[in-house]
Amino acid sequence: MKQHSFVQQHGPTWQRIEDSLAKPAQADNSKVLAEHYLLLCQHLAIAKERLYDAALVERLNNLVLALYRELYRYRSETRLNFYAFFKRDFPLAIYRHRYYVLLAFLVFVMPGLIAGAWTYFDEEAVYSILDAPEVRQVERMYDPDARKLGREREADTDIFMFGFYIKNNISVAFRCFAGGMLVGIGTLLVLFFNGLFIGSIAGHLTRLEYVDTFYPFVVGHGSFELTAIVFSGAAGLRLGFAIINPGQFSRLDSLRQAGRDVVPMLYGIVLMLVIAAFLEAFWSSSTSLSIEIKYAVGALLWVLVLLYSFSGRRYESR
Amino acid sequence: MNDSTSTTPAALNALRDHINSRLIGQSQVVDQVLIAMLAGGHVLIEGVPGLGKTLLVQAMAAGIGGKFKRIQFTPDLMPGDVTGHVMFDMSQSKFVLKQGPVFTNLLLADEINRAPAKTQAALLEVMQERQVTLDGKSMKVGKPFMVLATQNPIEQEGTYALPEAELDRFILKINIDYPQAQDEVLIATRYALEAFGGDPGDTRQLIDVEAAQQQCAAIEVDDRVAEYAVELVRATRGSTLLRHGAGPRASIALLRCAKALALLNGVSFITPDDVKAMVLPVLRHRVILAPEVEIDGLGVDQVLANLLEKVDAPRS
Amino acid sequence: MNLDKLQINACIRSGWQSVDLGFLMARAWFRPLYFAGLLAMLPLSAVLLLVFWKSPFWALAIIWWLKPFWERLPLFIASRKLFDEEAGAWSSFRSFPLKDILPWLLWRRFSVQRAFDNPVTVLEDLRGGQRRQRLRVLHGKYSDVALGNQFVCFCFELLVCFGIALMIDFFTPESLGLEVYDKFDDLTLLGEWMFTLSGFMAMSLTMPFHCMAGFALYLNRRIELEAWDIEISFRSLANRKRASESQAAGLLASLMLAVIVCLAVPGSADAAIDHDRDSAAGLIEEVLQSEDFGQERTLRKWRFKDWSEEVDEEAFPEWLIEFLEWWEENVDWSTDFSGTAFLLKIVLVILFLGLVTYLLIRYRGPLSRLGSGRPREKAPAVLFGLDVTPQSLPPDVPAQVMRLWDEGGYREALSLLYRASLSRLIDKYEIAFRASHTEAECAALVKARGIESLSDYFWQLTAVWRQLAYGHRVPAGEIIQDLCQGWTTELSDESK
Amino acid sequence: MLDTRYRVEIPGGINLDAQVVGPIPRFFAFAIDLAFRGVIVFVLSMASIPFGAFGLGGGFFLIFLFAIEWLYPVLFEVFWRGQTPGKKALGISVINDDLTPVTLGTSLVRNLLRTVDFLPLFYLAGLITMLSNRRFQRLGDLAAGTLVISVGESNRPAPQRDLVPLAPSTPLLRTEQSSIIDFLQRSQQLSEPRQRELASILEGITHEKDDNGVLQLQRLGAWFLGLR
Repeated sequence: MKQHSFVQQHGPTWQRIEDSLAKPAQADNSKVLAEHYLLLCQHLAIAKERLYDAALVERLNNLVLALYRELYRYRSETRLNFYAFFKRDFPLAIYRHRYYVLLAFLVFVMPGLIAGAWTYFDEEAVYSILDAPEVRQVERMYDPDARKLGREREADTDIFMFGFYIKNNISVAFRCFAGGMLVGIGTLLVLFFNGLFIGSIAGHLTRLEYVDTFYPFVVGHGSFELTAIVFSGAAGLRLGFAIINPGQFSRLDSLRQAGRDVVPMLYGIVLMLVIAAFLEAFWSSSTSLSIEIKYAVGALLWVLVLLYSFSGRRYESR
Repeated sequence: MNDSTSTTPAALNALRDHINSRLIGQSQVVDQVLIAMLAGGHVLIEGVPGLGKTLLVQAMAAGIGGKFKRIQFTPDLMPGDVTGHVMFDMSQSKFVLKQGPVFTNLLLADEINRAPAKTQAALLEVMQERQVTLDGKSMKVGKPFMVLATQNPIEQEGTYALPEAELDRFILKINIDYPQAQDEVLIATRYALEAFGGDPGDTRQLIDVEAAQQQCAAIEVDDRVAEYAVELVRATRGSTLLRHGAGPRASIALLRCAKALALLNGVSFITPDDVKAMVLPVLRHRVILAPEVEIDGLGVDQVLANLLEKVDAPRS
Repeated sequence: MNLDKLQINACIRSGWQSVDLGFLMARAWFRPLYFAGLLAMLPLSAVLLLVFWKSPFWALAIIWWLKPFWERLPLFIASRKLFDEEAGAWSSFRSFPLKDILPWLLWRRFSVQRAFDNPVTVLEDLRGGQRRQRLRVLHGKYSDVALGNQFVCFCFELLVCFGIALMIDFFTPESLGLEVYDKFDDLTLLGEWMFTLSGFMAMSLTMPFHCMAGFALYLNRRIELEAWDIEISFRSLANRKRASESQAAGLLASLMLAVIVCLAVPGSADAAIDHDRDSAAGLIEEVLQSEDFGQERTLRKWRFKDWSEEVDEEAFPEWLIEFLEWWEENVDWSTDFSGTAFLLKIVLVILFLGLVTYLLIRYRGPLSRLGSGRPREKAPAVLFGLDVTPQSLPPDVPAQVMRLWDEGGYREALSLLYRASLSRLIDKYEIAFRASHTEAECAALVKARGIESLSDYFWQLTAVWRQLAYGHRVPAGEIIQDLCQGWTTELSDESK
Repeated sequence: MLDTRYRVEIPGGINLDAQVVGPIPRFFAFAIDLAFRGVIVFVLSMASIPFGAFGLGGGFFLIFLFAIEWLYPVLFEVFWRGQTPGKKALGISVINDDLTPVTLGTSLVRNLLRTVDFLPLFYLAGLITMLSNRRFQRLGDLAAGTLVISVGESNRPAPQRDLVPLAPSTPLLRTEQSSIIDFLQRSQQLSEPRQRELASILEGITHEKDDNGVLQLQRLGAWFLGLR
């Protein structure tokens, strides 16, 4: 068949398909799409084989490309199965990255413990880690005397703090993950310094005996937040390690594989951090609840989070 | 359970032990090869090179008191190199027959998928008919006759896939894998001690294969078990996971192998368990996965195991 | 010019795609282009830097101003590379084109499409009116892309410059005591030198990309206007024809072709693109006379919109306006938000709780099984075609079995015993048999429960059952009695 | 042969071509997005001030700021066929490197890793990585296995003029036929001297000179095209 009659015969069909693609996608026309796709693949193959005009081949090529993308939108994971994700995918991803989690945990916690102990025993130590204004601000925040004078925090302030925590804390976790691309060094630095700051603040406040204001505040949301930061560190380290030691893959393939592997962790981390921000703004800040209740709930949350996060092992063999 | 029918089970055990003492850490493979032998079929072995396939055939040939030959299949191997030629002898000035390597009892066809289709077909024809026609004369190959063909899963380039219809001629497909770590240590230390090439080992005949095959054929099959076997094979046909289910020949092969397994276990009848145990090796080369399943990375064994779950065990 | 050796895929592209192709060209030939640019820049720049050593920014400014001059060498080399010809940096440097440089350094320095226009001067060597006409044809399309290229490459240059400066600053050990800023936060001389050097490096690094993007755009326009791709295939077709007509004649022809090609590629720059420059002038003249070219122009202007008819009174629905009015009256905007905020806080908390409840309800089925580890399947009522529900069993199983046995219903008796055992195992030990399990698999499941006496017993029962059912061998009566005994101790209600 | 083409074999045994997109169009797309985001942020900040900068309004403003910072590209790419508004304006789109649409996962990885591409200042790392591979992938693209391709309008073949088709006197190869068709279809864009020049190359086939040669070639093209 010559090109002219080919175009004459199929041109209207192509036009129709092009028009239908321009419209927003209908609900479930995947069957029609598949038919169009197969038809157009055949036309493209014919056009290429018979060396038809470059413009015609390009048009068909673009049409097949558009159909192909449309066709595969249906398998897209935007239809996330929440149940399977929470039950299996997220804990399993954590289990598979357990060594990275362990490393991230150590890098995060060890400086924290050391800095905590140091600031606890040495009055001046905190100033070599944090600026004086920062220290003063933290002290003011958790000063029990100030607390007693103040009333319950206003609701609108709670919402402000919710936004504030979402913006800052989740961004820290994301940067911690992204730092993995710098062969993991960025991740290690973020983990190390965050551990250091948190540890030194805790140590310092404990030394000042602000125990009853500080710990009840952090214990609740800390379960989600600290764990999520460790997980995002693990995800970042996975990327970094994939670059350092690609094994039998090329560096690029290894990196890409790592990128795909950590995706479930990223979803989980985002959700954990949103929950943490919610708790931090609306629960942790509440002063009307007794300290005992806060400790109890905090402990419960910790147990639940840890049990859940490390429940991935049994899915491994499947 | 241990109602031995005759001395055959004992002899079989001796043969099995003999081979296992030569080929370490592959007792499952040995069992399956013996089953194929008892069922009078040929086997296709898939696995990376260097796992002692030659050793297996060598030891087995010794145990059954038969001859063995090995053909390395290459892209330039001609059909005549397998079956034999008719040549003109100048000194006697007449045609003489030169028999090919198929005239033996055990034939190891190494890397069968490297040869072109024509050569494969020649071998498969011999497997089916157990005779070779040379210069118009039919000649029987050895009796018993069994082919152990191997193919290499990793090197798929430069190979000719076996045609689907021909794959059916193999009663079993055995996947041979690396041995367990401790077995591997044992192998390494043993072969480090021995001289290169190893010692031929015991060459005493341990079993009369034909008698054993007859005994195998005489194993009792309850109707329900036969029905079960047929049901299993039929389950592969309707499945959307498979592009191509197993043919009727598969049911026969399944029952024959189950019988051989029963005989190997020293039992005079077969149970659904025997049938189920043989499903994977009997069926795995007779079905073809649907393309989308292949894309998903599922293996044949997984899909078959999945299908088995859907077939009810026999009713009493 | 030998189009057969063209190194790019000659097809028509959009403007942006040609710019991308230019970046690919710069990537592929980066080393020669970069060093060519550097070679051109270095001698004069060194002198300038020495002269202005106390205020290096002046030197940098002059070097920057001379960019059209530096760009010629990379462009020239690229035009050779394009046809897979080798052009050594040094030999090209010697034949370095100085033509028409003054306008480029004076008023044309302000051109915003320099990279696009450069090849006309450097490679085609057109000046004055010819050049203008040529440009008008070229600019018929893609002048926006050329402008974009200029702008973005300038941004990239700044970016690279500051990036390098930052890196230098970052990696200079503080112990050297080098101060980039003085106490008034102005740059010190050292700082000025740092920025000058990084600016110089940035310029030389981005130059190949900028030039090549413009060059590719120029090439694309020429492919469009002159159909190079068609010429390539026409030439090979003509060659084939000639070769097939006569071997000897073909040889001669190819020899001649070789001679022509050799002649067509003189060493001087101006012939790199246009082998027949003399005819080009006339050609362009003709081009411009033709109807399709040169004359057509589209002008666009901004003008004020006529507002009078456009105001749409119905833009806001009535209720929204009412609501906003109500809101304004009732809520004090300036001071008090705690009420609204409290309301919103409640809404947020309710939304959260609602989400949790929804998820709980949505997945209540799977969730209820969370505690028990693996999902428990409904106990099968029929296994191996045997009814295994507790209701189907007689009250006293052993007695019933013995009675059937004595009546000669061996099979029924043993079947009942096996069935009763399965039923009890399902019921009492919650073993999840499935219909596809064979006897040995059932026995293995029982064994997995870890109760040794039970699994021994069940294994024994299975063996006897299999012999009878499949092997058709009737066991001795004592065995059945033993089994019944065992059933009582292991599986009946009285057993532990 | 240098080309911006990226070729993937898709199910169906067909090679599909896409044109990869380099830094310059992506710069503009990003700039448009940046402006767009700037406007959103500005409007939001204005709208939130009456609700209290450190209270309700501020809180929601921060949440939106977060969403715009991190989720803006992700949401657009996943739900708008791989295009943010800026990419749409430039006719480019993000796609997985097997030419399937970006998923939530790949888009998330790609966009979270912007943080590293941004280093040390304003996407310098991203620019350098883009220029160091043939597909113009930045670090985030490399890790996520995505790339940016152009999805612009394709060229339509030009309408045909009335020509009397001419059967060739000698057999021609497929490639040669298609180049003659090309000549026919693009001759409107070519100057007449250039047409004559091109036609003169094939004098051996048309046996005609100058304008007649051009006409002859076009008639041949019409024949090959199948105009009857």
